[in-house]
Amino acid sequence: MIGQALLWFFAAGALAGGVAMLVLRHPMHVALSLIGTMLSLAGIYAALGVHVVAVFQVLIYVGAVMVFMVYAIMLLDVRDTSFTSRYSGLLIPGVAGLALFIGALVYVLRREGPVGDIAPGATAFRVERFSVDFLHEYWLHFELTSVLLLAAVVAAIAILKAKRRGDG
Amino acid sequence: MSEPAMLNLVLFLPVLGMVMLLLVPRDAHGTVRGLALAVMLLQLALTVVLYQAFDPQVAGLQFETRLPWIADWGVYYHIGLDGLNVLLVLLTAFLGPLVVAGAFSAIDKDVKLFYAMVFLIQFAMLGTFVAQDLFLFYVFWETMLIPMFLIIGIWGGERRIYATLKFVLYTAFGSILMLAAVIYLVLSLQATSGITSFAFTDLYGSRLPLDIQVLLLGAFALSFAIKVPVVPFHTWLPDAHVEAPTAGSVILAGVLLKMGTYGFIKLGFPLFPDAARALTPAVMVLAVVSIVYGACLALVQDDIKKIIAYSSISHLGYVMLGLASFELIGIQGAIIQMVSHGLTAGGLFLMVGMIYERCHTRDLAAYGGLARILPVYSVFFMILTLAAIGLPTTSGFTGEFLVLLGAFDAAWPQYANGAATWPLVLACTAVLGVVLGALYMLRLAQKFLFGESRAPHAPLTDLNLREKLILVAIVAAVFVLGLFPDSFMQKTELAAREYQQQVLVEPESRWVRAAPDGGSP
Amino acid sequence: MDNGQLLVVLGAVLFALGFAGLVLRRNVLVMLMCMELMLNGVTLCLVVFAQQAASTAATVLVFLVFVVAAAEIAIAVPIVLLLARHKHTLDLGAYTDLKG
Amino acid sequence: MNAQTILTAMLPEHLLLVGILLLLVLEMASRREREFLGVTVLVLFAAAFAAARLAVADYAGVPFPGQFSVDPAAALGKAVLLALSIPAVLVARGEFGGTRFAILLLSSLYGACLMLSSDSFLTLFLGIELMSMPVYALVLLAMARPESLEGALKYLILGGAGTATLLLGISFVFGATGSFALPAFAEALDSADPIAQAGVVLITVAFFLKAAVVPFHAWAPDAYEGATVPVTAYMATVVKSAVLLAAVRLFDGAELPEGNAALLAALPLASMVWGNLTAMRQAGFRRMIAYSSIAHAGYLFFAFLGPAAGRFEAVLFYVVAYGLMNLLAFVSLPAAGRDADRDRLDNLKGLFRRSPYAAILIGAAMLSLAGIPPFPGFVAKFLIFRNVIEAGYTGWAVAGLLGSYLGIYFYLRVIQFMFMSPGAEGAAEEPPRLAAFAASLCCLLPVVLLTLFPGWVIDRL
Amino acid sequence: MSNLLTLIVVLPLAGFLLNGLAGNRLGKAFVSAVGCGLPALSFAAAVAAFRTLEATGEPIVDVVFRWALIGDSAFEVSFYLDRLSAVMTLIVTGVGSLIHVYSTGYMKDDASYARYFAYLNLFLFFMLSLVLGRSLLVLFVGWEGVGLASYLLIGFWFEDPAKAQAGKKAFITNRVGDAGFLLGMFLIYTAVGTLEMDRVNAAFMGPELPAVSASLVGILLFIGATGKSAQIPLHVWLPDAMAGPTPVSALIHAATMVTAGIYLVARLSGVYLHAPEASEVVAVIGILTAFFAATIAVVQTDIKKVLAYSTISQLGFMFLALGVGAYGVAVFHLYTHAFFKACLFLGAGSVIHALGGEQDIRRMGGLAKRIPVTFITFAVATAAIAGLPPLAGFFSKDEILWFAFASEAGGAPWLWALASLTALLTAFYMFRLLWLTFFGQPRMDAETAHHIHESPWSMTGILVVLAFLSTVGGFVSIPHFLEPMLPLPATDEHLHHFEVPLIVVAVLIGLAGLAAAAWLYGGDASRAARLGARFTGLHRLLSGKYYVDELYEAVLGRPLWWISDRIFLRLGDRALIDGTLHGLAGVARLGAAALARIQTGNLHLYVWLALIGIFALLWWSFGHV
Repeated sequence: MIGQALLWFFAAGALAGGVAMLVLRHPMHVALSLIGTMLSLAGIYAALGVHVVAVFQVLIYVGAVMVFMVYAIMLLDVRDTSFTSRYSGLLIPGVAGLALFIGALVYVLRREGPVGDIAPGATAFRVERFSVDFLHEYWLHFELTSVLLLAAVVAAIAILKAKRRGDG
Repeated sequence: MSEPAMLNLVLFLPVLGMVMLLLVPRDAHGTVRGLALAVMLLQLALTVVLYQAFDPQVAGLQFETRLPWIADWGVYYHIGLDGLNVLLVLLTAFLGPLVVAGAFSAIDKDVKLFYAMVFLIQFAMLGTFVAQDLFLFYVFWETMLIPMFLIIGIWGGERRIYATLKFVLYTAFGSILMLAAVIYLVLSLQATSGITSFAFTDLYGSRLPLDIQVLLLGAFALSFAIKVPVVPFHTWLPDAHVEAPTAGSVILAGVLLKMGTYGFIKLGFPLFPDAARALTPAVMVLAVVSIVYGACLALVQDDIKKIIAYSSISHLGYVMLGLASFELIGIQGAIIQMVSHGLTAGGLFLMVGMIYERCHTRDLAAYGGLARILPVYSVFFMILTLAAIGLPTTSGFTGEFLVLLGAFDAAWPQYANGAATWPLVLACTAVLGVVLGALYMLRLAQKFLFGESRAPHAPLTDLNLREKLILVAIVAAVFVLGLFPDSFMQKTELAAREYQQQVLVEPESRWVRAAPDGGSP
Repeated sequence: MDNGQLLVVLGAVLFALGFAGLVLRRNVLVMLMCMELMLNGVTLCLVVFAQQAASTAATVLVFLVFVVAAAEIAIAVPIVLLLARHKHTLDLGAYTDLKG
Repeated sequence: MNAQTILTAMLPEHLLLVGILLLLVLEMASRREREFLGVTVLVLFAAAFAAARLAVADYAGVPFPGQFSVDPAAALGKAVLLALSIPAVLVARGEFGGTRFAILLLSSLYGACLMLSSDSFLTLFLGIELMSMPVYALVLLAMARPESLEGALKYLILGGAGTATLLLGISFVFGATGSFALPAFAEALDSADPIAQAGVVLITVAFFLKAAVVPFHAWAPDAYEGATVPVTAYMATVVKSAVLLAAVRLFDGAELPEGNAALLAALPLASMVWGNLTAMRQAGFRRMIAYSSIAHAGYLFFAFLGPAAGRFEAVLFYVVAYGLMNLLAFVSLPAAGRDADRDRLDNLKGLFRRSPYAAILIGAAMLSLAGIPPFPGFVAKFLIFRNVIEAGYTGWAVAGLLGSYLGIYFYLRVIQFMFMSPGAEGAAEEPPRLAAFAASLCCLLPVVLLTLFPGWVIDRL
Repeated sequence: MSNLLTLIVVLPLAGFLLNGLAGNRLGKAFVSAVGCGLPALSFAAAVAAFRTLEATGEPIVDVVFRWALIGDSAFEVSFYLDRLSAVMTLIVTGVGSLIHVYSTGYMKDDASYARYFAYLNLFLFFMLSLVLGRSLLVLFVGWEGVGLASYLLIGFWFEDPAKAQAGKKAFITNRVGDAGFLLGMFLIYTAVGTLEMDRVNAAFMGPELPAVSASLVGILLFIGATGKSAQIPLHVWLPDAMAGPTPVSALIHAATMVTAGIYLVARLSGVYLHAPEASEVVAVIGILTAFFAATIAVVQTDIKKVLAYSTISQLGFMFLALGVGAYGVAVFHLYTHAFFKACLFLGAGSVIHALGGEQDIRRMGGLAKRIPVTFITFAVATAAIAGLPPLAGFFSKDEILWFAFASEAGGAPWLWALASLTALLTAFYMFRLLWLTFFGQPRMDAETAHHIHESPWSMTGILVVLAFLSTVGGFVSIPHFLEPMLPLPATDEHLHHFEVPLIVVAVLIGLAGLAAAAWLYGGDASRAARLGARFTGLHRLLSGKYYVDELYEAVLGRPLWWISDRIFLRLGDRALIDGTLHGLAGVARLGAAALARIQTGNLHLYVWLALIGIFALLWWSFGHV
């Protein structure tokens, strides 16, 4: 029961955060609400018993990505048109599109899908198993992620160097 | 040299010419021209030899070459001469040197590219005629667009861009639909009889249900009709002719337009006999409409080139009429008429080009009484005019007479036994077209050669030796074809009869009678 | 509607919200965060399905998604920085030099 | 999964990796930015050769069961992609970070290769990401123009959205079938389960987006214009080809159910029309090519209407013809002071007078892209539409052909500029650079081959 | 020698080629030698051929070459000489040669001397192949060929647009007839399977008729004949054709070419014998043409125009004869007419020559003493055409009248009556011409009057010869000579007692015409003027030639032009076809603009498009699950 309640709570939180992101003006607030969403998602994962993911969620997202974002926001917190008027010219069409899209997705998912019930706290698997599998079956992807990150790093460097040339 | 090899040589000689042109420096115009002329003459010589070697007694292909090209799809490099294309090949080779020589003085910009393009189009045209494989045919057919596009677009008149784009887009539209039809046809052969082949002989005599046949023939016919051109698909022709340089007009009128009629006789009708029989009325009507319509329009033009352009529409209407009569005489007449029109229209365009080089205008109103100023020129012009009118002893007469006789011969019995009256009406209308022909051509000669003498650029020099030689060649051909057509028609006789059989008689083909619900693959 | 479906729907909705955010919000940084939101929605779905199928693969994919997200941000933010320096604004509406 | 298999099967990828590392070292070691060219080309040649070798040897190996496998088709695809990227590299100038450019290019290619032999969505996903992420950076490497930034950003955001969509689709398919193996897609394609269907749709959309199919195409023109010539060439040819080939692998063996046919016909048809029409009024070469590439994406996806057996052949041949011709055009573009000027179509006016051979090559490329015989573009188009009709979708085929007809005009327009317009004043007559010449050569030879002996090539697909 | 006929035909052709290609370089002497020599030679050859024909009695056939063999139908170029074609050949070559000689004098000072003779020889060549051709095809070749020659010769002085225009008019009008001719030819071919005229006749004479209405064939061919022989409704070109040099008018537009129609009908008598309706049409058209042409001739003031209309009228007589089945008689009149009409034209030419180009008879008069030879010959010929015995015209015209009256193949009193009336008119306007030209006060200005001189012997000599022929020609009974192949129609027994009275009437008619002309135009011709004043309306109508030209222009010419220009060119080509195309192009351009406008560069919009796209696809796929 507790778990169920938590699940509901976190779900509500995530949704609230998501909605807040679209309505809040200041990027910083948006960032905070995103962080809120992420944390509540992490909560959901934990409640579902997928602690690995929950941990990653907190570490990578909140710990790395969002911090980076917040830095960026603080770095160039220019109060410009995007601040005074937060919405693009496509407010109505956008909202309409959103509604339709959500409608479609819900329409898909409300059907009796393969998705069975899952009890909160159900223990799918633990960290050990994950790590074992990861390093046995999926070490290819492990390698690949390294290539990916390498490429990303080079890309970042390239961009910054390009900037220098662009200025000069 | 074995004869198939020789046909290949004739076909690829222009390509050789292009390669040789690559080696010539860009501004050595003299060398370029000489080289071009030499190659063309050589080609003509070889073609004449081939023509002599062509045996009229043998039905089917001669000098055949068949090599796998895209084996997976049953596409072959398959060429050969038969009665239908032999005369046209000869015509093409005959006009080649004249075009080249005719452009000596007219083209002084990008000479090298020009002759390269002339070679290219020569290659494409010959290829279209000798191809015996639908895919190959299509490739050559489309390849013709490129050089013509450039020839009109680079060396043409003021509105050349408009004209050339119009030409290409018009023709390309037809070809696109034809492509779909080609694919569909081949696949349905595959489906009904399990053979994957693009060979004409395999595809002939399709036995698809009538409605599908009509659609397919429609697609083919549209593409051909645009090339011919049959009214109402003709409006590209006047613009193209007027804007094109002389050489372009000559190639266009001399050979390119024949592609359409050749397509009908070689592909359109034999491929879909049932549809052909079903659509004959429409074709004949369009043919006669073209005859009259073209003539009427030629009557009210003031641009010399336009007059000749519209007259082409009218003359090719006769060809269509002959082809659709499915009478041996009419078919033979149509073939002769194709060649004849190639000669007369080509010659007239050359002559217009010659006067244009001297006076830089094609406006009929600017001229008069040239018979006094340029007697020699006028004589040639008069002869070609009369040939275009179809005066006896000229090639024009041979063609028109046989076509009309054939059409009438086909029409009368139907009328006599009360089957149908319209063919007779059409035939008679076509005969009246003869009057219109005289009307507009004589109007041209009238304003152009007679009346008090005036010309934009006096004094004018009469024809020089080069021009005389060109015209003598054409005029000689015109009379030979008018007086002694027999030997030529002997060469085509068998093929013409075969064509007639293919359409009228239930064909012997590889096709299994397709299911009535449609031979859709 | 049981938990599984609820959560999947939630994930889908988050995805949709993120997507819509790309349309609605002017601020480029906000748009980047909306992309993150989309990815989060996806991971939620993945996790739920993984739970239900009890497979590691999904979790691995989730892990990969995290990495990719991080990488994308790592590239995106510098670009935004440069743009901001050139245009002196974060308003996407200003970035319309390329058009037609 | 013994090391032997891993080494041989992944030889091309490994070579690319080696190249990347070498270049990293170079990057650290030297300041001058020119040596990268040799190394890169060498690596690419090696990798391409290795892939081709595998293909010829009919090698099939499964280093990572269920994740990564190599079959001759995949190897051939890789060989084509790697080979196609060589000219693009050759025309790359040192003016923007040479080494970094090379590294990014190689890693992107690495991703492309990964896609072609992926067996599971995980690998596929990583491949796509690895392929596109470096390109985001490549687009803005020409920081001489701020537009590059804009293009990169647009590409990045839409690409990111695409990735997310792909993932959602994957997760739906996974939810429906409980598996990440590629065949799950085919399974979902047939299943009536709405979630599976939604998954299929979303994955397809992701591919459409990466291949720039209407209405997911909007990033392409801006990104193409923002990028420099070599990068545009790379995007227009290699990236698109990789996506399409991956799509073939994704749909592998799955005949389209009647219902789903329109899914792959309607939008491609739309993008043919859209791309061809919009290309008519472009003033920039790259932008025009972008729209034309949108249209070509349409033709390519038509291939999926055809019988499953013929898809790979059709797509691969088309990709080869199309890629070669695009590259030929790009590498023959006349050089100009600023990269932006080089792009203007006006810059092509009277090109024939200035450098005839460049003009002729570009002209040939345009005609081939327009699908006019005897150029390979025609055979490719023929092959695709033949398959479509063979599958019975005659109506769609006719519509597609008509759509392709719309395209003829703007290709001819380019030729018109080059041959029929008076030269642009002050257009500098400059000697062709060696690299560019080499590049055009290694496009030209295959083109000639394709033109004269398409049959020979098709036999070997 | 076997191919004598070919020789007859080819000799003039050689003359044409020589004169045409080399004439200008080789000088007038050479030109005249060739130009007159070769026709003379071919006349000789004709005589020789005639002799052999008479000797053997068998038609001579001379196959030259095969023009075409298609399937089993062969078209041969071959010549055929029987009595009919023999007569024609002799006339053509004989009169032709004479006129050539005359021309040497008449055209002496013309710049394009060589061109003139080249054309003239060309004409002979075609005319002979027309006459000698065995198959309709060859005949048609000649038929169109003489049309060409006449076109070239009418427009000989082409700097004058009017003259060139006249040539064009002649050609076009003939073309109209030729269309009918072609159709008739095709019909014969489909019915009989051959175009060789002796076979065609045989087929129609044969036991079972071909499965085609002979009348239809007849009428179609007759349409061709009306064109060539200037009968209603295609008669309009002949008067204008007088624009050509006078000898040409004599040769082509009086003696030979225009009679081709008569020859055609006579040649295919086999068909017409079985075509009563066609024959009736021929007769009626003939007599009407004869009458109306005569009425017009009465008021003409141009000496050549008068002769032209009289030619039309005389041709009408011949067709009348053909129509009532008296083919031989028609040929007889053709033959006599060739002499006296040639003589008249050449005489007129001599007059014009004397007056330095003046053609208007109102500015002539009193020439009798100044140019006696011309006068006498002219007078003789006039008497001949007026049908005064014992001149040639008397015999032929009398026979025509008789058969028009009594022939059982369509003869009728009203035909006779109208014909006689026409004869009266003929006599009248001819003598009017004679009077106005040669008698009364000289009306030309002094300058011209001073220069009047008799023509050189080369011209007068010819006049004398022709005058002589038109005097004695009548005594050669052509009908009797042709009887074996062109039998005369049976005549009604009960009418035989009318024969003698009719002859008397005919003579009286001739004299009446003479008297009337003398009375009206004698003295100062004031009576004529008063008469004209009395019937102004009629006078205007006649001198307006019944306004046929204007009618045609209004009914055919202008509408054709209007339709071509407005309907076909402006509406059809420009508005409809090109309009549609440009419209489509415009649509494409607009579409392109619209689509490009969507590419605003605003990323929000792009993403929104993608969003909608996804939604649409999802929604669509639900529909198809």
